[in-house]
Parts: sequence; structure tokens; C-alpha cells
Amino acid sequence: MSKFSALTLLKGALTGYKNVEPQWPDAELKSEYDVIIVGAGGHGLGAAYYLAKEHGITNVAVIDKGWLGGGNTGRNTTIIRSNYLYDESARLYDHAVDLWDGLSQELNYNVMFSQRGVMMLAHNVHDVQSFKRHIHANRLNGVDNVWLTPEQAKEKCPPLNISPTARYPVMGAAFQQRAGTARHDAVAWGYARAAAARGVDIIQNCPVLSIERGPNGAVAGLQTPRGFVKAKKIAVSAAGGTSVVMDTAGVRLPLESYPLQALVSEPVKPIFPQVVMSNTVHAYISQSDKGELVIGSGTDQYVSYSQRGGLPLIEHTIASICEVFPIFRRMRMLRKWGGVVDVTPDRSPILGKTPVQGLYLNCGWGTGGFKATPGSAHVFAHTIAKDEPHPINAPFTLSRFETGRLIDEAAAAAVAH
Amino acid sequence: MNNWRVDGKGRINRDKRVRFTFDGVSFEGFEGDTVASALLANGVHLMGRSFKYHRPRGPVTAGSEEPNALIGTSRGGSGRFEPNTRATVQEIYEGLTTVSQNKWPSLNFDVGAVNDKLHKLFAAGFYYKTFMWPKSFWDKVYEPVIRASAGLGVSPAEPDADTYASRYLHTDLLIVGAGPSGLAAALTAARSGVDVVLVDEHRELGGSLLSEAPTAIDGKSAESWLAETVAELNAYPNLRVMTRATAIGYYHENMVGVAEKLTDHLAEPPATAPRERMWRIRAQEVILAQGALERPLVFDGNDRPGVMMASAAQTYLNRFGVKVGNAAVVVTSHDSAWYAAFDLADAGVNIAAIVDVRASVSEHLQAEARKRDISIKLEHTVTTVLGKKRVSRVKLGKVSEDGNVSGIGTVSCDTLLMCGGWTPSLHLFSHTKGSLHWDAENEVFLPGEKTERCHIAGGGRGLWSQQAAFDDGVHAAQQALASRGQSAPALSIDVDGDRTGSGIIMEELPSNDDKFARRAFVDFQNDVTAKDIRLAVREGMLSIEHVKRFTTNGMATDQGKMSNMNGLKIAADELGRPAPKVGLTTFRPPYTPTSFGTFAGYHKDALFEVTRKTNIDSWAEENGAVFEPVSLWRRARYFPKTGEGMHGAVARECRQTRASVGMFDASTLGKIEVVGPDAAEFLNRMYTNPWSKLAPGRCRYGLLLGEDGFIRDDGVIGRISNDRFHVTTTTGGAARVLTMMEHFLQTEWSDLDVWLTSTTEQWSTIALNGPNARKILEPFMEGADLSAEAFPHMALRECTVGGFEARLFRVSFTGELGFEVNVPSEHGRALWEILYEEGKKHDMCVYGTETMHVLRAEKGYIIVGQDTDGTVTPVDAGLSWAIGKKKPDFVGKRSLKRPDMLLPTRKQLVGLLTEDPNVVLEEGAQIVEAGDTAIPAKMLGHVTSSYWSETLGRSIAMALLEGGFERNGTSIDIPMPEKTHRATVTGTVFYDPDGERINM
Amino acid sequence: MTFTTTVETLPTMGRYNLRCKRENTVALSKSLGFDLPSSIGEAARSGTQSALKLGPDEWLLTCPMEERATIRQSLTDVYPEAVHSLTDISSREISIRVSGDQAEELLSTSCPRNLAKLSTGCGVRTIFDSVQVVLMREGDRQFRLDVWRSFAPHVLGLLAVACAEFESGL
Amino acid sequence: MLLIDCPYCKEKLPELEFEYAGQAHIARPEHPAEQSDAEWRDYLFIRSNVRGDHAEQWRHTHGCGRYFNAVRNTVSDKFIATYEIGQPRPTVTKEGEERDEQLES
Repeated sequence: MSKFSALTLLKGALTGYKNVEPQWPDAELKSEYDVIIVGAGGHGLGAAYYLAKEHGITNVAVIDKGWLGGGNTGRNTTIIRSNYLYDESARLYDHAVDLWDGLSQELNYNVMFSQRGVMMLAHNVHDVQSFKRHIHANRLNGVDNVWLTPEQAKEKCPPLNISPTARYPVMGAAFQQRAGTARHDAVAWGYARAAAARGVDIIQNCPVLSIERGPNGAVAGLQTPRGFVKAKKIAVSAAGGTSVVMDTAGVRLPLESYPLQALVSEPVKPIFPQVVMSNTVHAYISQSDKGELVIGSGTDQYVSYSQRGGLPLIEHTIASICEVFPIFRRMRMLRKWGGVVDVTPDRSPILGKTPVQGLYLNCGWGTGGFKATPGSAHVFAHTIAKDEPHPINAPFTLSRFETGRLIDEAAAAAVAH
Repeated sequence: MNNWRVDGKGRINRDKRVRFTFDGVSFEGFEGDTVASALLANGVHLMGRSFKYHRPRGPVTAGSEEPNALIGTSRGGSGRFEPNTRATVQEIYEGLTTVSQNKWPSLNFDVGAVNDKLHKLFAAGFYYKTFMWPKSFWDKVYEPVIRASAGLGVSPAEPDADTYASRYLHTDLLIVGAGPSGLAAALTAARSGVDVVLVDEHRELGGSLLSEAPTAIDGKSAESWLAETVAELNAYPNLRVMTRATAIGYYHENMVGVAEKLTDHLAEPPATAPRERMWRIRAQEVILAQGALERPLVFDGNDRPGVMMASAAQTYLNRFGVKVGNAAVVVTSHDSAWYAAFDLADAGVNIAAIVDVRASVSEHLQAEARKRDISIKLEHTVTTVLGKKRVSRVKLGKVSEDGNVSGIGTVSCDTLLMCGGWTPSLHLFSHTKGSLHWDAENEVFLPGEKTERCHIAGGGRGLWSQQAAFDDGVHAAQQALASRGQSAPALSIDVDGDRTGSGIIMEELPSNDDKFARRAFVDFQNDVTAKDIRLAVREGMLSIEHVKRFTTNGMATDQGKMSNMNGLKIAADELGRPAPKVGLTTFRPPYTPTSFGTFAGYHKDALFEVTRKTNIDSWAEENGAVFEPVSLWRRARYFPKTGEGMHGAVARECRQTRASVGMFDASTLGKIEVVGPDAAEFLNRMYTNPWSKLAPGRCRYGLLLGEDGFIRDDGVIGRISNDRFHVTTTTGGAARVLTMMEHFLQTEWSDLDVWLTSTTEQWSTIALNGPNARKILEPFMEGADLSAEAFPHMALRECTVGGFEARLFRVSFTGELGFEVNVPSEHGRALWEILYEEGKKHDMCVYGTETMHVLRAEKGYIIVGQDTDGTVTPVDAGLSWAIGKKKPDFVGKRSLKRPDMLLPTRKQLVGLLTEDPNVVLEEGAQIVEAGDTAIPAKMLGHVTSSYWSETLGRSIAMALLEGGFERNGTSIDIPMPEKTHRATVTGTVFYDPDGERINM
Repeated sequence: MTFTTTVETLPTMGRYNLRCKRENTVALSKSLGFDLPSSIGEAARSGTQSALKLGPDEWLLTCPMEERATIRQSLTDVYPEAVHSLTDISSREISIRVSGDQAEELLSTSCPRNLAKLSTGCGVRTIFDSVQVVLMREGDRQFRLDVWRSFAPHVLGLLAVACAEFESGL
Repeated sequence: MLLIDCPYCKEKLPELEFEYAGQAHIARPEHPAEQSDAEWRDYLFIRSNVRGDHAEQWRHTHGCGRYFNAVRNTVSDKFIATYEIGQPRPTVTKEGEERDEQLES
């Protein structure tokens, strides 16, 4: 596979791009693999890439019921940050940020990781206490995150409304400079291309009918419409579809799948550089390299795989954005879409081994999966290759729901009293 | 006013001239014009620049699907500018100012157009392959440059000066689109008496009837038929017509969002009129009569100003009385463009040629063309367009059977009209997740299985002619009524001189030029060419979804209305697969871009979200309180006297309360009345504490866990009588606690005879704390002896205070002698003022939440949500005493036995005293072992509460600390950026450890 | 059309939340002196007192403030044989009356229910914007909203903005 | 916005009056103290999360105030039945309306 560079681009331009080659082949399904990864999103493709690159395991298939990158990888609002409170979470997400930085060069694919900074707004005394708790924990964990006064926040982000008479006044903000955004599709494509180059088969439009187990209870392979495929190890990384797939292996999970909606505005010239989040009013916003305002909201209230989502939530999200940014009220919504996010009871992922020998699980990222992509994929590959978790994902077990050792970031944020 | 108006044509009001500006130049149009039609009437085609290559562009359509003619608009004044408005939709009004976008320094001379010269470098997805070296250049050089070129228009810079509205509407039948099929459906349904709502995005009803040359309908001219029909419809009381109202989204259970524009066409809108209104229309049945959109043809130079959809030219002529050029070439693969050519020819436009790629076209059309002396070029194609800011000539070629094209020279023209067939408008249907099926013969997607009660009529079903549309509209209305069990008589609308037709679909017009050298645009706004799509396919983008994301085809502000089908056809061609195997990207709401304000509706400023205020809040405001938001409530935080800051005010409030008495508005505390024979048993099951033996007239602290064993809420619970409890909750927890109780009661314990009623707002609650608290109350008591003997700590009475019926609790959240008086809410302020007057005799202060926090912290009383988060058990919080040891079960009990809950290393609530008594720790600060300076640090916990204690003359703090109980008396460090503070771990009670003051 | 619909806040009235099991409704009705309605949304009246059925085991009793004690006493008397919950919520809520030709449409600015289906004399608990209300149709063109006290300014604020909008004629 | 048929009010009413309350028919164990950690985990956390017909609880919060059960298809979001708490899940269910989805943006 040829290397992308300005030179090859120029060559292509001069020759009318006559010699372009597919970025990844649409592979045929073989009858047997060392590892099959279910779900060709960023996490699954990334794990395949690291299996090949760091563990020398290349007889790998990544299998997806649709097109690669067609799930949450391509449906999120592309926010990347690691300013999590707990040591476990901070390490996991910060590992990802470390890998994001340099991922374009590593993959020879520009994923446009943009460290424009993430600003999280505090709107009441409780928010201030909670964010400061995060900031101090982050600092002692070596994760950058600083407190901004309302005026400092406004200086960084001029369209912000910091009027003290606002319904939810800005009382300050936590700001992580290393955080930012990346081009979501490019992450899937870059990993796919790099994994395929190392021999990984990418199998699209092939749903998994069931995970089959052998007489000893360990995984035996997958049943698909294209036939049975033997596998020594199976790793499920299927986001909203995880429960359904795992159920076929007899593993029931503490997961629920909710619709999550996001939207973009018509594109405008750059107006603010950061990602701005407000948990209190349930909205977050950034401006894409194309100029669109990218806006996310909370999940709808009921479980669903319909990807439709309701109007009231969108109305509330937009009203919230317009409170924080009153100048955007005359902007227009261009397109709204929905994803399906799988949520655990403590809203932290499950990333590791399962009770079934040879079956590995990466799920439960809720609304936060994209930011973790390289870090999650990296330690997941380690877990699959070594049959034991990497120290970073060791706490994110399935068994924590039995022992009570939850990693509950949301609960730590508690509630206003 | 100019040469481009055609006498006798158009539905504009020629009696009313309207002036507006475009890029600072003043233009004149007529009432009823859009910006585009008025500019075209003034001979202006160049209205914008494209996104990537900054190519000059003019309007290619006359409708809301316009990708090119996007402008900034304003009615002047602050907060009324908006970018990216489609000039083809915006009506002109006196005083409208408009500007072109994405150009510098001017629309005519745009430096950014240099990109067009480099277009070979900027192939699809080029940015994924470069800008990576050297790494440090990305954030410093590449990305800033990429970002600087982003966007089309500029963002508004001031807060919006307008308001927005919303409304719910329920109807039997909603009809979207008032073209022939929508009108026929509306007539049929309205005559049958059902409730009908008819919405259309244009300023008047009629749809394509407004754009086409007159046919005869029911023996009348189309114009008079339409006028009569509109009059008839408007007369039905059971029919509601909305114009300038775009159905933007089709949601669950037949709810359609309709964005209605109310003032953007008015020179002087009424002062209190909203700018736009969001209708949420819930219809029993929906008829989608949105027609079809004409497809552009894909060929070199198809984006030049002057190249336009044939139907758009027809619209400009027949609706606006504007001819879009003097000499036009028509290139088409469908009969419909022939009719456009005839209309323009009849209006005096010189049609230089009709170029049709098909070998055979109906004799009738050819005869009509010959009648008008139009040159007919069958099996011909346009290979390229010459002219930069306006078409000047087109190159024609003859297409042989094998697809080879031989040039036959050029034709001069100022306009090139194109038509590549018609695409049914199924956007709203697609929102419902209705399936689409591929009609291979006509190469269109048609509606398949439905998920909602909707009916598609006319163009949306691929029907193409007025008669077919009318008939289908009638049919759809009959079907809609039938599914409601009603019937409607068939209505027959007869069209004379109907224009029927057919055509074929091309991926690109035939050409011998290199496919990878042509500038044949598919997505005009995003500058996606056919070459880009072919290149994407060759790079392995095998699905249309990948192609779309890789090339950005279909992601412009027209959301693929102009580009999706052509993109699909080209990708399918490159792949050698049929189009449906390549997929179709799903259409997403909104149908057309819709103002944020319209979605937000009334939710703005004070009405953004409820602000709850107590009955006493107004007194606090009048007396200079500083407020803080606490959940939905606003609460008085402190009451500064002149010159006092928060620190001074709080110190004084604390001093006065401890020394004499302080008064506090505790009305926001949640209250739940729990009534019934099983009330005590219910509370036994919900709360950790035992309730059976609590005597009437007494109260007790209650602790509520979630089923996961973590603390959810707390509060004092009083037993009013055997079967009646007065439960209090935290301010923020009130609704959650009641919900949780109802959930258990209704779904698990429906055997219990007990009922719950929220009484939070029934009562105003005034807390009096301090050694003189009794003195304040006593003068106003009727029916209760307040002495320590008769009314001890944790007693309650129903009595009368100050003449108001009251529930009086002797409780304390400060460690001082304390009372909480509950009186019916509307009397809260009156009693407050009575007590305030009395307090003047005793140096009483009023205090707010901040002082409340300090006073309770001095006593080690926790605040759920501050000293606990969702990970703290009763044991962790030092509240083991609140667990009824003999109770077999309560919510959360089992979870407390899980292995992780029993670890001695859990974080436990302790007190902290800093070595330097003047250091007030920051709440949220993290704790490490004394002397530990490593990063990453091993963090042991965090400071939950921290205050200056005026009473103790030093700082105090509480913290959740790993193995905290065992660490009592040891030192820990709190590393802050500027300095590390050392503190000693203590118990949490800093003041009056023996609790004597509470029993005074 | 001239806009004449009005919004007014009513004086405090006596209000009880009454809860009981189905088998006890007969005894309670007897004590009250009129039959508690049996379908959700229906109201029954006797003189100045009324009962609106809000849920399967829930009624809103209303009366003049001064008659509250009468109701309380009669129901307390019957408690031993017909257990129930009677809770005074007179002060919890504020009543708002909307009357005039466009009353129904005015309410439809923030109420998602199909108000045409609410018959005169009937009432339901529902939602107005984000606020829970009890909405009664007092007449063809007259409604009453009972709103928790602290939410009333929000409801009144929305109605005021809506009135201005209707007055603009657009 | 969904329309939900409240089994108590016997009327189809807008979703805004209702609150979702999680999977239905997960009874609280009668004797929690006797539950193993794994059994207690199942009660607390394990959910079917089906793609298809899902039995779930809703509350008509801003209406009659009652909790009730519903069977709803999680692919189409269509309600198949609503019924009172305590009643068994009805056996009459429509065929799952699952079908291949197109990729979306």
C-alpha cells in the first residue's frame, strides 16, 4: 500500500488520479481466524490494528453488519477530552489523548486531531465545587485542566454569554487545553487502512447471527449468513448492538441502549475555537473545520434502537445553546441525526474479559466512546492478545457490578442539593 | 424598470415597488418577488461563490433546494442579521439589505478563487492524506488555514432581537404541500367535513400550478381555477391553511413539525409578533404531497451562472414575470424541459436549441418546437460551458450509439436550461423510517412500506402530469378518510392540454473528454464533482454513505436535494452495480434549514426554564439578599449590609445566630405527606431508620438509600398522628424522592394502604435558630407550650402561630435551639415579617444558605450531594447509627453487604483542621499522604465542605478520606498549585460536641 | 379578529387531595354527601363543593376556604371504616383562569394535549410547557389551571407572551 | 414525540406527560438478605436490552400519576400494549418490525 504524502497527492493530481487504489480491500470471509472482532467502528478496527502491529497477530477479521464506521464512530460530536475525576477513568482517557496526539502520523492518515480545548461551564455553586474537585484530581493525575473565571472564559470564547443575570449564569469553567476534536470518519478509515495493510480482513455487511461455544465452554466461532467461521478468540465491540450479540453467547449484560441525538447548523466562518459543554443545561457545542456548529444533547428517556429520537429533546438542547450563546438564535439547524448508545449502570465502560473463555468485551461507553477510541483499542488489543487486561483497563471489569466496585463519574458529580 | 420583466406574466404585485440592497447597491423589485427573482429581473445572475473553489455562482433553482444563491440578510438594526439565506426563498420588502458571501474582497473579484486553479490538488478527501508533516505544523499552520477558509456566511454577532413562538395543533388530516395533488386532497377532504390542515412553504397555494403556463382545469384557466379553489378552501371552517409554513420533520405517531415564517417578508412587522412559529401538528392521517424535484444534469461547466434548472426558468417566468435570459439553450433527458422551452419561447426568449440526449422524443413535442422555430438536437449533448461569470456559449456534441461524442461546434447563449428528470420528494417519508423501493424502469426511489399513517400523493409517487397529480390527490384523501372509517365522494378535476411526459436518467452527460479532467459538478455548494465521486469509489468507498462522507456530496445546505441522486448514479456507474445496491443516504430532519430560535420557541431569558421562588423570596429581594440557584429554586445566599461582602455578611450572620437568634427561609425543603394505616410500615421499608415506635408528636432524622446502597437523600420526618407523617427531603431531592417512593409503592408494595402527597408548596417554612429562638416565637403562640419540658428537641405540634395554622417542629440544623414553623404558603411572608419585627428586640439576623452551610458544618451535619456523592454509604458518612439494626430489610440494605462496601479502605467522612487556622481549604481539593509529592499522586480523598468558622475563629473542613476513621488524629496533605497545606484528621463535630445547646 | 381572551389569577380556594381504594369510595361519597366521580377526568359537584377524579384512586376536592373544616371533619369521622388520605393542598397551588374566544388556542401554545377533547365540566392533570397543572374546562371558552405556587409565574409569563403574540394578529 | 395509551386514563396521550421507568417484570426479591451477590447484581443491573419487543414500565407522571407496564418495539418505537402493574405480559404481540436499516448520517 502506498504511503500518503503531499508528493503522492501531487503525483495523483498530475496524472489525473488514474492509479489510485482502494484504501482497504473489501475482504472475503475466511473459514478460520485467530481473532474475530465484532463491530467495525473505531474501537474494533483500532483493536485489530494494534493486534497486528503490537502483538503480531494478523489472522484477524473485523466483521460488521453494515459498512465500517457506520455506527457511533460516524455519528458522534467528535469531542475528545480526558478530564475525568477518578484515577481509573483519567488514566484510560488520558492514554487515549496521548495516542490521539500522533495518530495521524502513526496511521499515515490525517485524523485532524485538533487540540482546541474543551471548556466545561459551571452554572451554580454545586458545579463550581464539582469542577474544582475534577481540576484538583486532574492536576495530581498529570491531566491538564484549569479553572477559568467567567471573564477568562469569555476571553477565550467571545460569543459566550456571561451575564450574571442569565437564568444559568456562568460562574466559571474548567478548561482542558489538550482536549478537542478529531475527524470521526477519518479515524475509522485510517485504522481500517492501516489494519488492512497489515493483513487484517475487513468484512462488511455481514451480521453476526450468534457466537458459538465449544464443548469446553470456550468460544468456537461465529455463525453468519455467509456460514460458520471458526475463531480462537472473539472480541465484541459492537456499541448499541452488544447486548444482542452477547446474548447469543449466554452472557447477559448490565447494558441499556438509548437514542442520542446530535445536530449541525449551516456552516459559518470561524466564530469560536473551543468545545463548550454545559452539563447543567445539557448541551455541548463546537465548530467543525467546515464551519458548522456541531451540537449534542443528552439521551432520550427510553431505550430504543430506532435512531429517530424526539423533537422535545432537540428543542430543549437548542434553547440551552441559545441561552449560552444568544447570538446563535438566528443560526439554522441543517441536519439532525441519532445514534444508539449503550449505557452501563455506572456510565463507565466494560473493557476486558468475560466469564466465557476466549470472549472479550468492549462496551458501555455511553455518550463517551469516541474520545477513548485509540486508548480503548490499544488496551483491548492487549487484553485479547495476552488474555489478561492491561493495567489501564483492569478496573473496567464486568464483575464490578457484582462486587459493587463501580466507577461512577456521574454519581461523583452528584446532584444539586 | 429593466429589460427582464415580461409584461402580463407573473403573480407579483406590479402596483407595489419595493427597494432593497444587494452588496450595497440598491435594486427595485415588486411585492411578491424573492431576492433571486428581483435580482434576475435586474439582470443579475452572479449571487454567490462556492464553498471550496470560490467559483462564481448564480441561482440554479427557484426554491428552497437552492445550493448556490446564498446571501446574508438583515432588516437593519441590531440583532437582525442572518447568514446563508436562500435568495430564492427570501421575499423582498422595503428596507431589506442583503450581502453576498464567501468572497474577498468582492463578489466580482474574489481572491479565494485561486483555489479553483489548484483544483487538481484538492480532490476528494485530499486533506486526509496530507498536512501531517511536520507534525507541529498541524495546529500552527495547517489547521488555522483550513479553519480560516471554513464556512459560507458569517455568524450573527449580536443577540437575536426577535422572538419565536410555538403551538400544538391536533387535526384529522394534515396535507403537506399545496400543489395539484395537495389541493385536490384538501378539496376532497374538506368537502367531507373532516378537520384538515394544509401547509405549504410558499407564500401562496398552488405549487407547480403557479409555475407552469396555463392549462385548462375544469374548463377554466389554471389561474382562475386556482383562485376559485383557494377561495373555496379558505371558506371551509374545518380547514386551516398555512402558507410560508415548511413541514420540517415527521416525528413519531404522526406528529409533524411545521416551521411558519411570520414576519421575514414584512417591512414593518407588528411589535409583538414572533418572527417564526413552530407548529407541532398531530394528525390522525397525513398526506405528503410534496411533489418532485428536478435533477440537474452533470457535465463540464454545469455550475456557471446562467445554467439553471429548466423548471426554475419556468417559475421565474410564470410566477415572477422574469425571463432569465434572452438566448437560451435547453439540454435535457426529460420531456418536461421541452415545455419550459416553449413557455420561454412564447415569452420572447430566443431558444437557440433543445439538446436532448435521447434518440426519440414524441412527435407532439417536436412539432411544438418546430412551430416555435426551435432547433431540435436529438442524440446530442452539451460537452462544456464557456463563460465565467455568465454562460456565453455551449459546446455541443453528437452522441453515437456506442456513446462516442463528436463535437459539432458551439452555440452562443446567455442561459442554459437543464433537466435530468425528476426525483420524488420523500424527505419527510424518510424521516418516518418508511422504506423506499427502487423503480428500476424510471430509476427513482418510491415510497415502500410505511411506519406511520401517511399517504403519498402525486410527484412523490413518481407521477408526472397535472391530471395524474389531481387524481392521486383525490385518491390519497379518500384513502386517508377510509382508514378513519369515513368516505369521501370522488372528486373529478379535469385538465385540458395537460403536459404529460417521460424521460431517462443519466449519470453524466456523454462526453469524450477525460472523466477525470471534467469539471462536472454534482454538489454545487460543496464543489463535489463527478470525478470526486469516481475517485472515492476507486479508493474503496463502496457504499454511498462512505462516498458521501469522503466527498461531502449531499452535505451542503440543500442536504443533497440537488446532488444525492446524481451522486448515487455516478457511484453506481463507477462500481458497475445497480443504484439500490450502493444505497441511499437517509434524509434527516429538518427538510430545510430552520432557525434555532424556532426550535427554542418561547424558551428564552426568564422563560428559558422555571425559576422557583418561595413566598418569602420577595422579602429577601427587597432586603438586599444575594441569591444562588439551587436546582430550580433561587435561594437567598446571604444578606449583606452596606459595605459587606459575602465573607463579612456570613461571619456576622453566624455570630448573631449563635449569640442570639437567626431566621432562615427553609421553604424549599421538600415535603411529602405520607398517610394511611401502613404509613409507618412504608417508611420502615423506604428509610434506613425504624419508624414503628416513633410516637405521634415526635420526629426523627431519616436516611434514604438507593437500592444500590448509596445515600440518596435525608431529612426530618415527623409523625403527626398514628397514620400521618410529615416527611421532609432536601431541596433538590424532593421530586426524586417522591418518584422513588411512588415507584416502590405502586410497583412493589401495592398491598400497603398508604398514600403520598407532595406538600412542598403547601407550606412556607421558617427556621429560627439560636438561644433566643424561643423568645421570638413565644409571643405568637396559641395552643402550644414551647418550654423545653413540654416541647423538647425533636417534638412537633399542630398549633397556631401569629394567627396562622401551623405545624411547628423543634429541630435544629445549626446545633442551636431551633424551631421550624410551617404555615400555609401564602402566609409565609406575613409571618416572616411578624417574626422579623419581633426579632429586632433580640438582635436577630436573617441568614441565607451560606450561613446555614457554615453553621451545620460546625456541627458536622452533612449535606447530601455535597458531603456525599452517589458513591457514599451510611457507614462511609458516619451515619451507621441511623440504620435500624433490627429491621429485616429496607431499600438498599442488601447492597451494603456487597464485598466492596465492606472494605476498610473505603472513603469515609472525617473532619479536617488545617495546621494554619487561617487557611480555608478549597472545596474539591484533593488529599494525599503527608509528604507525598509524586505526580501522578495517590489521592486519598477530597475536601467536601470547607468554611471559615467565625464561631471557632478558625477554618474547618470535612472530607471524604480513604480509611478516614482509622486516620483520626493523623496528618494529611492537601497539595494546591501554589502551596501544600497540612491538616489533621478529626471527627466531624467541631462545635458543642456534647450537644448541649440544642436542648436549651 | 380582536383578541379579547383574558388571563386572571383567582383567590385562594379550599383544595384537598383525597386518596382511597375503590371499595371505600361509597363510604366516602356518603360522608361527603355526593358521589365521587368514577372516571378519570370527570367531576362531580354539590353546592359549592366539587370533586375531580385525577387518578384511579385520587380526587381533587375543592370548596370555599371556610368549608374546609366541614369536609375534613366528615371524612375524619369515616376514617376507621374507610381508610383514606386527605391532605390539604389549598395553599400549594394557584388558580389561573383563561377565558375568551381564543382560550383553547391560547393554551395550545404550551399544552400538548388535544384540548378539544376536554369536555366542559371535566378536568385532567397534564403538562403546560414543563409545568404540571390541573386543567379544567369550566365552559366552552373558559379554563382553569391549578399550578403549584412557584411554577405559576412561569405559566403566567408564557401566557402573557402568548397573549401579546395573539394580539399581534400573526 | 410518542403517544402513549394510559391503561388507567384509557386515552392516548402525549409522551411529555409520561416518564420512562425501566424494564418491567423485574420483581424485587422477597428476601434480599438471602440473595447471593450475583443474584442481587442481576436484580439491580442486568437488563434484557432487547432489539424488538420490550416490556417496560412507564409512569403517567403528569396525568393520573400511575405506573403501568408497556410492551414496545425498540426498533420501531411502536407500543404494542399497555397494561396495569401486576398483570402478566400479554402474549399477543405484533411481529417485530425489524428490518435491514439503511446507513444513515
